Amino acid sequence: MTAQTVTAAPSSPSASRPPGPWRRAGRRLARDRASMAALAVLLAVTAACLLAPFYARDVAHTDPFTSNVAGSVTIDGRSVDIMQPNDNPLHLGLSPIGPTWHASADLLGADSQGRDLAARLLYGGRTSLLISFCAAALCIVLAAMVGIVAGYVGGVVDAVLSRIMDIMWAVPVYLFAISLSIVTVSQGLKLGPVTIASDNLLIPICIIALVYVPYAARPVRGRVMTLRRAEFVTAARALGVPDYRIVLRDILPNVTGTLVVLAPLMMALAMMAESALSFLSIGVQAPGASWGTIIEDGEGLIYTRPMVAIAPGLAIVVVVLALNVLGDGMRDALDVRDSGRERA
Amino acid sequence: MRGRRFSRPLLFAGLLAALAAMPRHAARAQDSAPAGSARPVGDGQTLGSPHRGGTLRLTASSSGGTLDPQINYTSEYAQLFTVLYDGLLNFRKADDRTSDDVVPDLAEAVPQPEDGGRTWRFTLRQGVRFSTGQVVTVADVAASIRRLFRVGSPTAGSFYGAIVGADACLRDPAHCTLAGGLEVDPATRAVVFHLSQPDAEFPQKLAFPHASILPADMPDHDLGNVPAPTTGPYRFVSYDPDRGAVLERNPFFHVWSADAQPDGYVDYIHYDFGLPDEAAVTAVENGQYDWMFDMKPLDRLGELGARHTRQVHLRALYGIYYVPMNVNIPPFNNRLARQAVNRALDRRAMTILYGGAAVAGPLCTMVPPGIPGALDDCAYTTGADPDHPAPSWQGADLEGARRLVAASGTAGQKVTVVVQNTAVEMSMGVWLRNMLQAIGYDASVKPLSHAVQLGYIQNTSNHVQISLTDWFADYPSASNFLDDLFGCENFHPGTDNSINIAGYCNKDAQAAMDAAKQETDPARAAQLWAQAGRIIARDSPAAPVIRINYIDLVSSRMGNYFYTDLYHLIFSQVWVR
Amino acid sequence: MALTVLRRLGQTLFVLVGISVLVFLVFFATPGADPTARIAGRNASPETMARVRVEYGFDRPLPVQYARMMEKLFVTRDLTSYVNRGQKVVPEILEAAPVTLSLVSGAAAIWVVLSVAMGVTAAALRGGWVDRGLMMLGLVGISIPVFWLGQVVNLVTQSRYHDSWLFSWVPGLGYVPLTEDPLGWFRALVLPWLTLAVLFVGIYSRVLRADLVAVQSEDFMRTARAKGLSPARVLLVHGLRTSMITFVSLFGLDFAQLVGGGALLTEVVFGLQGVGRLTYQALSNLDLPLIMATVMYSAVFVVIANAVVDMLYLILDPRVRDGR
Amino acid sequence: MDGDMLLAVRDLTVALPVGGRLVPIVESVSFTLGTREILGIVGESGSGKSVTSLAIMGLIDVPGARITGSVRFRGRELVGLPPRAYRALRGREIAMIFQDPMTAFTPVYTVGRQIDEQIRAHQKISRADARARTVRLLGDMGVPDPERVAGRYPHQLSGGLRQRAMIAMALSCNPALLIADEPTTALDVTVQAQILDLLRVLRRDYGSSVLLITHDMGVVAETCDRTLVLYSGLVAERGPTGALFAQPAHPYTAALLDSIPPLHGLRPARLPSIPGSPPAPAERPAGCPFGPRCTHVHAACATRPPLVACGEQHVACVLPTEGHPLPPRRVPEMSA
Repeated sequence: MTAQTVTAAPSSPSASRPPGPWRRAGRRLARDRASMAALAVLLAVTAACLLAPFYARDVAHTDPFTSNVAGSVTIDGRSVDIMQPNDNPLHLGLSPIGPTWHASADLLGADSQGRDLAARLLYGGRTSLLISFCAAALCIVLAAMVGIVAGYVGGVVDAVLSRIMDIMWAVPVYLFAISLSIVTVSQGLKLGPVTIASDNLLIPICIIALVYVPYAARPVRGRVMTLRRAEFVTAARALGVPDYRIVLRDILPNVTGTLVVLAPLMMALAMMAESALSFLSIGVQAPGASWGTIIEDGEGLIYTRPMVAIAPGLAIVVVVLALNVLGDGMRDALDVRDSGRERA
Repeated sequence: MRGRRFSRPLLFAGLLAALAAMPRHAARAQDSAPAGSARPVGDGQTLGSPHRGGTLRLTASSSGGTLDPQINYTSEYAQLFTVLYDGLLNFRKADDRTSDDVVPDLAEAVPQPEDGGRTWRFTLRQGVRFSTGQVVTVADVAASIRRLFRVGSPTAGSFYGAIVGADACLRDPAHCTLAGGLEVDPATRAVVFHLSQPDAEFPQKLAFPHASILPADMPDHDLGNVPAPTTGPYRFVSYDPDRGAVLERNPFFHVWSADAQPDGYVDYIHYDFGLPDEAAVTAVENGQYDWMFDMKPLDRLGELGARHTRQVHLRALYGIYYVPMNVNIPPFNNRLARQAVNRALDRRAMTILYGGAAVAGPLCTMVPPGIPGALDDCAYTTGADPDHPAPSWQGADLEGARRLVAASGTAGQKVTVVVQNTAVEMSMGVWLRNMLQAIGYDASVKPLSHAVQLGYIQNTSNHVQISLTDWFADYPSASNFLDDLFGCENFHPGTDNSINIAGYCNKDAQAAMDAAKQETDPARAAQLWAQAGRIIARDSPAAPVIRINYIDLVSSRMGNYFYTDLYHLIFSQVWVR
Repeated sequence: MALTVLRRLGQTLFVLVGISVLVFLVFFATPGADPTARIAGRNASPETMARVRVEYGFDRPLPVQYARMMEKLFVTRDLTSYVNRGQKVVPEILEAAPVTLSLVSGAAAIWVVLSVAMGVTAAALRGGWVDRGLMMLGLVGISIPVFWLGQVVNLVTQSRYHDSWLFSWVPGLGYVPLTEDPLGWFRALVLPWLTLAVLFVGIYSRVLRADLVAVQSEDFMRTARAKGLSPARVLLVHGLRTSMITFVSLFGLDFAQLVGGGALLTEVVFGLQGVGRLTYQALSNLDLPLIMATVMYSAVFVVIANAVVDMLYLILDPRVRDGR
Repeated sequence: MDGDMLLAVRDLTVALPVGGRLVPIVESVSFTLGTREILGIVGESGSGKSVTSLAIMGLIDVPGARITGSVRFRGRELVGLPPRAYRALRGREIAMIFQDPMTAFTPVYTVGRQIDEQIRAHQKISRADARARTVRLLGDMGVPDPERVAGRYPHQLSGGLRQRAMIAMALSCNPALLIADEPTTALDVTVQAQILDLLRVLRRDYGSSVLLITHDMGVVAETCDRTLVLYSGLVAERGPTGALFAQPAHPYTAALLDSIPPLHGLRPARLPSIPGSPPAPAERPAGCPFGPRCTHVHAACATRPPLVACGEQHVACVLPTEGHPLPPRRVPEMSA
């Protein structure tokens, strides 16, 4: 945590662009042990999730998307039913097999449809990571556009955009996302000639990106407004440099720091939002899996097989925590003050 | 959490029935009491019983909508209304199969049909009073039947549309008179119905809660949260849809027929709303409530079976899950394709997905066993076909199904299964998708909100090919499964209310069903239903999946568990002391 | 002043009309949303359907329907649900509001107290292991999905360890009205409070610590120390009091969002029939009257809460009072 | 000689951690301050003036900072004094006035309340008594309508009034030593003069010694008895103001004096300024720190020159010992 001493030292004038700020930031980040650990965790989780097909096919020998309620697995040479009738006088209820701790046979147990939890966890991670990454990226691109336009053009455009942002800001984020999801989840999305099916991952990606735009756009707009008043921009405008070039050459590079710092935080937010939507069964649609849908599956088994809900939840906590730590480290390394705050 | 936590709006009344396979628990106390004697309150047949008195505490996660017994179509309130309101006829309150039978309630007897089933003549009992003290008169009866149309009861057309003059009432409810269809005579207390066509099931329909008799001065609109005066052993003290209902003894009640409306044991009934199912299970286990309405969460079943065995009651229902296939669009406009699905369906897996053999069983015919006219064999299983049915379902025949798909020439087509997004139905839907994939289709599953799905799959403009849904009988008759679900008159293209989801219409089957509906001889009617059932099974417009059981959980202090096929636990017949 | 109030009222009205029209149009554009068949009941005859259509006014043009719905919602207040026939939606919301308010207020009290304690401690011991530990704890809190935490809490307190002395006091899920049984109210809500507060404790303690550290380098903090005040007094009376201005504005925003329905995940997991859950239920049932009512409630509440925050601002920051 | 001095600073070195290692910001600074004396500490920004004053106040709280040497106040050693004892001293015996009165007051409290707070921190008196004294002090500082001013928030007051209130606060406990860190920089010229007048009056009425920190030689000339010139954290020269102004012994002092705009007469078209900028503490050269900017730099400057007596002053330059002292300046009208 070098941050404290850095902030306590006389602040360096940040208006001028010192040579190689990115490299310096990178070096500072590399020195931060917490950030490096977080990065390592993220890479490890991503790698594991990318290997999901390999695990399912060659280790667990199952298809995690096919229900296997009538199947059985072999543990230590014994064949065990995946769905086990409860041992009670009324024969009420069935429970899926619990954790076996055998990688070849339902390592973490099975879910209510008899599917291998460990394999689903890896596949679910792919979806969750993909959605949160894409949503964060899309959100930041949108936010950059909105923030730059509002901040640079100002006037009526800024007023209108800010008002819209205010309204979006006033609606609870999750309620907003849920409303959009419920409308789109039943019939997909029709955008002119293009129809996006309801089980397409683009839908949760777009929704999550959209609802978080105000959170990311606000700091960008603030930064652009300060930059617009900065000398080099005023000078460029006085010299008659066209606006798009000013934006591309002077504004954009200067807000990149803000955007880059936002990236891991937005990804963390997106992952939380995705899991919440999927938990309410309006995010990723069956038979697809994400960590949120697995938690949702597990809710029905929470009393008998809590592992089904706990494992994906832990995965979310670990990844989101790593993203937050990384975001913190990047903020310190790049010395960006006013970036969006974490919220849910 | 899907629909399971929020009890879904039970618009589709589960008036449910049971196979009385279970042994009876206790002798019925009221058998020993003299029936039909007109005595003041407190003089009911339970008087003197050591079990009389106390407060029965019930819980449900939410209220069941309007309190108007002529409009409400939920099993939650039908169960409550059965100890509050009476019709001319009623289903017998008996803890065995005889609870399927129609018995006289406010009428003195179940009439013999006259005029080939077109005329039904009743005599109103004397001396029955509403909870306001008013005597029940034939004018109240006439007004109540007319009110069915005036308030637009959901069954006004489907159940009572055969009454002469009903057409005019349906067209112009405000001026409904039923002239020519309903005649009453205050002097003889006669109530006479004239039907435009014979209806063998008219008594069942009059026993249905929508035909409850209310005072003639009830307004011509939905009563909403205002309770109507009752005739049964209890009446409302208060009602709040967000909190619950409190019932007390009806001081004007006396026992006129212990079969139709016996006296109650408990003095008070408190019905609380708002407790979610998981919490309700815990509360009943701990004795804070005596009974819960909602479905018992699947992952609590093991705990219930192991630790509360004596508090759990399992009864079969006349309720099924089935897979309707749209016979008008590809690929299921091809009979071979539909038969293939029927053949490939692994009903054992579906049973497991629903919660195991204790709560469901494989179902091979559209009419569940136990109902007159149900087929007792299975055409779609390994080693069988419609011409050589097996005695029961043996197992799924994937190979045969693949051959049928190949023969139909529909292999490789895109198929979308539309299911509700509740946990159980989603898992079944995913399973169906995998099955369709396995027999040669390019399948996907489309989950819809539970509020929307049933309307969505009915509407032909949504082009739903195949879906999954459930169905419960209003009263135990094959008509509830065959005519309702496959009758030509129940196919309304382009609307959300077209319960013939498959869009199936077969001349021969329809003829058999029409004949059966008018046949007043039960044995002959059953034959006709079986005949229609066989035609439908061969055409396979839908694949039956499972039949389901009712799981009841009661507190350890509750005695005399008393279950009827249609209304389940009878609140007036249990003990809490 | 009057002008400000008028302007705010105007804005509120604009937002309300905008949102309600949007909700209305989206609803009628959603396939399967037509409530007629659901109101009429299963297998209703076409005549019954037609009757319901007339009774509920679905045969009228959309603007008329919209106006009628608004009138029923705000003027006669007898708008009824499309799903539970006869269920009036306004009382339903009035019933749900105290639940949400209880949940959010309690959680807010917890998160304010805890986050102030954590933030101040961390700032006072900045750079040390306590600081790092507390901030990492906060980050963990931020990273836990609230619905999952709720599930785990339920698993532990309702099932696994319910019979142990530690959790035997935990009542079943659900809400107990404060007026009926204050102790029961407290017991029913204390776990939901803590669960909901975890995230915000994380956010607020981190924000507060950052603010306090930033304020530490302000000239007036140096002045305060130069006056010979104790470090605690400097930190609390001068530092914390100044940082409270940002803290309160964040708090107002979050509180409003939560009371406006943002706490739905907690409500869902703990079976609390609050506004958020009601909204979610209305949405998933596609029950337009209830959606409309809850959305309006939420919007109104957020606007009111924003106004309250502005007023608090005036009290907290003399500079704002003078319009600077 | 230090014994009867109010404040005696000896070899004060303040090292702060920068980029992972300790860098001396102020190095071996020594000076003394007598009762009722005004000592000016002059230097460019970054020369260590403020750090020196903060070190005396014990207000350097950067984690890992190291302060060595000795600061004796009334014969009592302040370096290493326990925080509690230091606190009792601060505000009561040593008070400080800060550069920008706008930011030096906590914005959310009234000025009066902040002055009351200091009084009550050191004396057990009632709220009302404290307020009465506050109002009196404000009046003494020439604040019109002091009662009303005491009830106002900092942002509601003009810069001059704020600085008067700040001085009132500093004097509220009759401190023996007042450290004024650039008290006039943020103010406009007329108010500046008033505030300096006030400081001079203070010495008379309150008997306080003043450590005046400034970058403005003009202010020093007008106000201070003695002057200490800091350059890059090191003492360049110190001595009586008159002598130092008349014949600066250090080339840096001379350069600073050349850069003062004349108070009277014609302003030159362009003030001479010192080329280059002072080295950052971490990059301070091993020899004379001013060497790189000095016109007189030569081989001997490669080793750091010790502080030597030169006339009435002490100077850290090799020129006087080498026998080439700087020539006296001709500034006839200046009198201090």
